[in-house]
Amino acid sequence: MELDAGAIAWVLISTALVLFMTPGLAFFYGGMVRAKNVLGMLMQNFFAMGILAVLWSIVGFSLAFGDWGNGGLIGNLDFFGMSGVDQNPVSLGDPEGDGGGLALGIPLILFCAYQMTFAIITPALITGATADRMKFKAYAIFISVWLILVYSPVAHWIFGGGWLAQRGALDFAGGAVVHINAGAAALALALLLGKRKNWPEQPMHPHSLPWTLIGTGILWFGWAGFNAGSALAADGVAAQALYNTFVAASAGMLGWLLVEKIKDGHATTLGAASGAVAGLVAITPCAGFVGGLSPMIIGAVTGAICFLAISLKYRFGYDDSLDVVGVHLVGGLLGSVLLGFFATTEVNAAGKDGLFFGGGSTLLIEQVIAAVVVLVFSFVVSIVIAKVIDVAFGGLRVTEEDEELGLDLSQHAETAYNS
Amino acid sequence: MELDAGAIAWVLISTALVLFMTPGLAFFYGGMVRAKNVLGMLMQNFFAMGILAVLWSIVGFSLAFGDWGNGGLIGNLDFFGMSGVDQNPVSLGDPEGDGGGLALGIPLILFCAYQMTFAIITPALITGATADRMKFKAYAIFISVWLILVYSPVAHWIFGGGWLAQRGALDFAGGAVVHINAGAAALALALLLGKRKNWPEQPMHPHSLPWTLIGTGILWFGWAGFNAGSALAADGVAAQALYNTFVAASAGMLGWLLVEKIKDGHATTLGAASGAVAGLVAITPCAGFVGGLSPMIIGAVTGAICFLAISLKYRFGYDDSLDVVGVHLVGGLLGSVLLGFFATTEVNAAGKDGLFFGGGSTLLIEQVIAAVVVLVFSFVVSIVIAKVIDVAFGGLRVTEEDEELGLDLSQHAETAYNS
Amino acid sequence: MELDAGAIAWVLISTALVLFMTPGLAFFYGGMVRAKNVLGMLMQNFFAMGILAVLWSIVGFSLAFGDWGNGGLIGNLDFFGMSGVDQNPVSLGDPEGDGGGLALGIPLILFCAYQMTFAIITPALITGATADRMKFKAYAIFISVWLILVYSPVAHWIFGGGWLAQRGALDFAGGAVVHINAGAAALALALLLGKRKNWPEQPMHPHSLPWTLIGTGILWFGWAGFNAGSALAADGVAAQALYNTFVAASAGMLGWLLVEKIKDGHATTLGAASGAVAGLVAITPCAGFVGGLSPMIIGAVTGAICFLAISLKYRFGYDDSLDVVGVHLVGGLLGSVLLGFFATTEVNAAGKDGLFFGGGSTLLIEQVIAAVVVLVFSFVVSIVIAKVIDVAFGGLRVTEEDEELGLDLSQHAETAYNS
Amino acid sequence: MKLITAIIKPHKVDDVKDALKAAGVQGMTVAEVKGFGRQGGHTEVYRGAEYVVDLLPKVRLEMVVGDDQARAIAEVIVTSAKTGKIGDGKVWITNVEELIRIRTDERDEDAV
Amino acid sequence: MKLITAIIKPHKVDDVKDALKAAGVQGMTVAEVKGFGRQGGHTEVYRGAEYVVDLLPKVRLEMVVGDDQARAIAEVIVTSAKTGKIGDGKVWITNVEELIRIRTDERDEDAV
Amino acid sequence: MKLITAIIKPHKVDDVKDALKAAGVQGMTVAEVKGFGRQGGHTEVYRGAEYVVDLLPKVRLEMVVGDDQARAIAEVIVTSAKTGKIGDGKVWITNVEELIRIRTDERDEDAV
Ligand SMILES: Nc1ncnc2c1ncn2[C@@H]1O[C@H](COP(=O)(O)OP(=O)(O)O)[C@@H](O)[C@H]1O
Ligand SMILES: Nc1ncnc2c1ncn2[C@@H]1O[C@H](COP(=O)(O)OP(=O)(O)O)[C@@H](O)[C@H]1O
Ligand SMILES: Nc1ncnc2c1ncn2[C@@H]1O[C@H](COP(=O)(O)OP(=O)(O)O)[C@@H](O)[C@H]1O
Repeated sequence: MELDAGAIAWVLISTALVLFMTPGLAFFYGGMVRAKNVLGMLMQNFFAMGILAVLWSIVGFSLAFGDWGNGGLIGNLDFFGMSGVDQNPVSLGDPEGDGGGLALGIPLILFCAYQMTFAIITPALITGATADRMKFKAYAIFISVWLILVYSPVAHWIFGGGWLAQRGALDFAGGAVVHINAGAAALALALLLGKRKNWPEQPMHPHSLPWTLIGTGILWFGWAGFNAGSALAADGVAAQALYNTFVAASAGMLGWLLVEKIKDGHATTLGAASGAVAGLVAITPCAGFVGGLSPMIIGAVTGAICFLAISLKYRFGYDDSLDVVGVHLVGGLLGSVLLGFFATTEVNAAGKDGLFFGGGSTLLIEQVIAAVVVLVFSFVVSIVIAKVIDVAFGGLRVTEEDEELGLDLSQHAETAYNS
Repeated sequence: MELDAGAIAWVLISTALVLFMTPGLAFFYGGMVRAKNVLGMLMQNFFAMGILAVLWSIVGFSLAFGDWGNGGLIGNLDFFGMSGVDQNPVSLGDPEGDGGGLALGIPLILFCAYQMTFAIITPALITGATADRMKFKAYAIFISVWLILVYSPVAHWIFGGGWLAQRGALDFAGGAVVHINAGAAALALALLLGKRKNWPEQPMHPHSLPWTLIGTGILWFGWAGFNAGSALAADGVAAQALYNTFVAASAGMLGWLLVEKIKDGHATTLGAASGAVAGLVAITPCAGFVGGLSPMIIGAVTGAICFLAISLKYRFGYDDSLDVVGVHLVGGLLGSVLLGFFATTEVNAAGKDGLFFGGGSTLLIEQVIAAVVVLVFSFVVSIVIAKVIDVAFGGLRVTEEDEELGLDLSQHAETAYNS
Repeated sequence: MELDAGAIAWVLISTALVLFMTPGLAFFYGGMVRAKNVLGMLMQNFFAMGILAVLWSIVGFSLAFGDWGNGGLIGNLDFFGMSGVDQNPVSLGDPEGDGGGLALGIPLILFCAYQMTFAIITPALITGATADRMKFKAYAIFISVWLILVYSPVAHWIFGGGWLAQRGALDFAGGAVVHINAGAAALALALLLGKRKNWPEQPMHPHSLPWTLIGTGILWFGWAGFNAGSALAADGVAAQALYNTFVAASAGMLGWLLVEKIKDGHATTLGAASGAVAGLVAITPCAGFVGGLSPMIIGAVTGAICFLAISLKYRFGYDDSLDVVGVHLVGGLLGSVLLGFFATTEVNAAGKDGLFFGGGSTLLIEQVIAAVVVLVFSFVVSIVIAKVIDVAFGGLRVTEEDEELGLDLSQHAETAYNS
Repeated sequence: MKLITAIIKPHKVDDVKDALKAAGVQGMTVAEVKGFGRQGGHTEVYRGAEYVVDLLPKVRLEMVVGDDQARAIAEVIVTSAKTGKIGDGKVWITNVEELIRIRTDERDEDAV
Repeated sequence: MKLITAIIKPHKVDDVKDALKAAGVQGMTVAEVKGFGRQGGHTEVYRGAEYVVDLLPKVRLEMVVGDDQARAIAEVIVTSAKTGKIGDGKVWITNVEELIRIRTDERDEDAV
Repeated sequence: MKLITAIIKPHKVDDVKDALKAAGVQGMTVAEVKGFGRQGGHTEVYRGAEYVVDLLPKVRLEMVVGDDQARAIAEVIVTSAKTGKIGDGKVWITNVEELIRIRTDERDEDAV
């Protein structure tokens, strides 16, 4: 394929949009923690933008997309240290031949940059579960190792034409690769770290919901690049994905608020933000594969169920502080599985038909398999990584005094607000 | 027309930009209210992103753009429930034939999504007039009904090739459809709701001008998509519209600050923000139809006049809390009418020539007619809708205790800031 | 060249992105000052968006780009008052002939708008050095005159095909034109204004690091438009520039944090933000001319050195309040000079080969010359302008009482935060 | 001299200040505080978790006044801060042994 | 009546409030303050400049109580606020001459 | 013991703190407050509406000290907080009946 200026323009800005989502996430989460921990949260997210871009460039991209379409655990080192990542159009695997492959109208370097922004935000999602108590050093090591041992392989299996993709699983923009993946790791860390001191007896109110809301706005905006950008072209599928993304967020908000209003008596601002994000999570795998009213249904159902899912942590007693499990893991699972029902080739010839659109249960089964595989793999490997860090690098969790003092002072020698 | 990747890329990002404006507006307004009402304000705006996207998809888009070019009150239900809103290039009305029509190089689903973002922000603009005292429930019902009964018809008359467009009125990106429309509804609600308690005797300082300023930044940025996106192509007109938009905002700021400095002795930060927004409002109808120094003049004049217009509320005693009338209604009127002077076909062959560019008063008269029609229609129907809600759904306004407590606690059971 | 919709789409959004950077800068700086001066800082930046867009349109653009490629001090007045700045493709100088010139697939009006956003942010960068003590009036005059007497000529010399470009200096997106230029002026003003009262004896903590962080996020995001937009096309070079920009920011953060951690014992949030910005500054001149791991090296080296450079102000005793010299001047110098080592025509045929890529020292020498010329010119002329304002317009600096009271109240009659 | 301390509702600050000015009070110090009392609190909900918040926003005024004015001024505060609804607050008087105006070194009644 | 003022660690507020409620205290006023004391401070670093911050977040409680309850309530605060680590804070008692409940004009012990 | 309360200008906090440290004061509590006084206020303008703001930022210090030190320490504050310009603030002294250090249960002069 030749370079296509329209496609390039769209993926350029999409890359910037997804990059911008990580600051958005930082504030979405940062508003929810207490004032003494806000810099800790912001720093974890911004630091992800630092270290992960570098690691992705050096090795992650190659592990995920080197040897495109191999059915094994991981790619290869062909692109190690950015070698061969040039301005020619993407042509991975064997696009012309029988083996399948990926040919795009955008330069390989742009594809690498675009995927880099996904590799940044996925580990960053985890920070919501470890809020207020994880050592910065342990965090830094964890996400670095996780990028290599968890993110890159999983990206290879699905985005890199690997075995899950070959079996027939669909994932337009990362329901499994991003959300289930990060959500499972978040659960693992929440369990290993244990609860925040005095949780849940003492209330830990969000210190600034306006931060959370501006983070939500940025995430919503950036998700246009995340989902519609995943079309990797400026075409009808990208347009469909954009519409689906926005309407699913809206419906997610309404689903969440409806159940919240019934159950708690109030429609809250935090609920509106959370529901929108839940809808965005669920539509992520589906964005370019569904049409009509399906995105609205997917969003609304997910918004409602995620609201119910966040109470699981009280039932089971793990401190998933900012509900990464309840929103990203559950939302990612719902989106991936619902795609098995709602996918239609009318919207995207490169997709499949789901159960409701005459495709039988084939796709649904593959969606469930992919979801479970990613969940289990990420959960198990995350536990192992964290345990090793715990033992070998002096612990995962800050001391009790440091937790009381707050991460801002204890980890970064700063305070967020002064006069 | 065939799909054009450059146009698609530009309208994709423009859609995202306009979507992002509503959070921007939320903070622009949210910073101006007192701390106990900030979540109420943010919630109203974010909720608009939820409910209106869904209603637009189901019925609003069809009412506005179904049966393109019919000269009646409203479109039809051809696109009800997203039916037929697909990835084919926009071809509405009879673009090839004599009847006129709209043919674009972008998919219909993208056009629907782009227009959806306008349908969200227009009702959201009203929140600035009802600040601090409107029940959330009444608000939610109001904007839902207003979308159907006011926004969709007006959009049909102008953007949908309806009777005002056929008469010859120009409105590039919504001077009448968006700003006069919302501004008139804002006036209606401000009158019906009555004044905030203790206004204007007690000062109600903005609780955080930095929020207002970041909102201004987001609005300014997003307005690129609003105005230049309205070219619906990546061409010279879009480029002209972008330049015009930015320079009008700048000139609007200078116009406002100059008069403010002379009258009050200070050039204020809030004045800079307000003047820029006034300039942006005024250039909205004109963006793709004027050139040279015209956008600068339009911006500067509007900035100066809007500064004077905000004092009307003290004279007439209505509590347009955050000056939606002074900025959006007055600014929208000015922009729409000034277009009758400054429009030139040198900039856009699809436009007209205004009074200063050899076109006589024809356009000017149509601009005035369109402005007045939209103003009156929106004002009257808004009054009716609000009155019905008042009687049938338990009132528009919160109780005195709830107003004192603040909307955040009374409507949403939340507080914005904690330690 | 004909208009190219893909290129137009990309430059349209790039223009909006760069415009958005100035609010980003406002908050990056605004978070670092004390609460009583935050509006002063925000206002200076927003006001730059007002006055400079107008002046650029009227005369600046013409001075910089009129008579493209003339080797003298400055352009001409061909484009005065936007005359001739139309929707035709950019064709400046003699693109077909021997004299060289600039032919682009975007309209001239878009090129003017894009360059306008650079003309806004460059003077705005200076505000970090003059924080908390410069009169608003003096500031307003200073940046207006500076735009004409410093920015426009320097832009002409390099971006306008002038003598420095003709000698062979490279500057992809403004290492010299923007960062060295603004940094030198910042140093001049910091020296002339003198220290803030009680600096450095009394600590002047950032009043809100979250503002600084959100500013950083916006700057990082917008820099995509700044650097990759400078390709002025949606092509491979733009893609390369985007990747380089993001990875240099990341590496800049790591470089800074590493040295900070070693020297001060902590990796701080402000350090992460500062390092990222340092990396972005350094990659600015290089973005479209380097490849492979070079952007990472350039970013990391600059991050580390800028951290060391910010302590210069304590050694020499000038109060460069928010480190414009340490970050923008030093970072701009490093980027410009390192380009002499790392440039390669493999990445951009229109570029040159640096010392490490077989090009010998020719480019390096030209880079040094351009850097020194811009530094000296800007420094000297800035001193002269400021001195004249000091004498003729009632002083540069606010009174001691006003400084104590804060700029918000004394200059703008506002307070940033209320309840 | 006496120190009068008053805890009042935030929206009454302007009324009280005006009344005090009218009564000749020339200086006071004001702080934003939270009050716990009979007024009870309200419920906040964050992602399904309900919290009873029993600390409500109040404003604390303190002013040193001459011995003979203390009672009268306390009455002024009581009158102007009263809404009659629960949570109106308290006023109390303590004894001050010495007062100094920093600027002038004036003492006691001269320093008020 | 007596005014009890207590400076305590922020994370002890809920414990102290609960203990006071249990001890029958019906009202108090709470403020966020900063404390300077033996506890020392911590170092903050901004772009390479180190600052010792010796003002730490504390919470200030004040409550007017009946003469006879004062000592007992002070003990309740001391017990419930204690962590045994430096920086726990202080409690002090001063005399109150008069107390008024704004809402009802009740005085002194009735107004507590 | 005595309780010294001082209202001072915000930018004088560091000077006063240093002077107090030098004078042997080992603890105090600091709050951000607003002051109303002779200093008057300033005008703020929001969208053409002018407001006179007569509450200015001040800092409130309080420290309990031994009976015999009280006057000397008050003088230290006065000296170090003085700028000679209007609005410098006040210092006042009240009597403290009992002081307890929470950490150790030490009382009175021992607890200072
Ligand atoms: N004993 C007390 N000591 C100090 N402050 C008190 C005391 N009792 C009440 N307050 C303050 O007065 C406020 C109002 O008291 P509350 O009991 O709610 O209502 P009311 O004053 O109408 O009886 C409280 O929020 C608290 O700030
Ligand atoms: N003399 C004092 N007067 C008023 N407040 C004091 C005094 N001494 C200490 N404090 C307050 O008590 C807090 C704790 O005191 P500190 O000396 O750090 O520890 P400890 O109370 O354990 O001796 C201080 O931060 C300050 O707020
Ligand atoms: N009678 C008072 N009681 C308590 N605080 C006072 C009193 N008078 C003044 N203050 C405080 O002292 C500050 C300075 O007082 P002001 O009258 O402005 O100047 P000066 O202290 O120079 O006479 C005020 O802002 C207020 O906080």
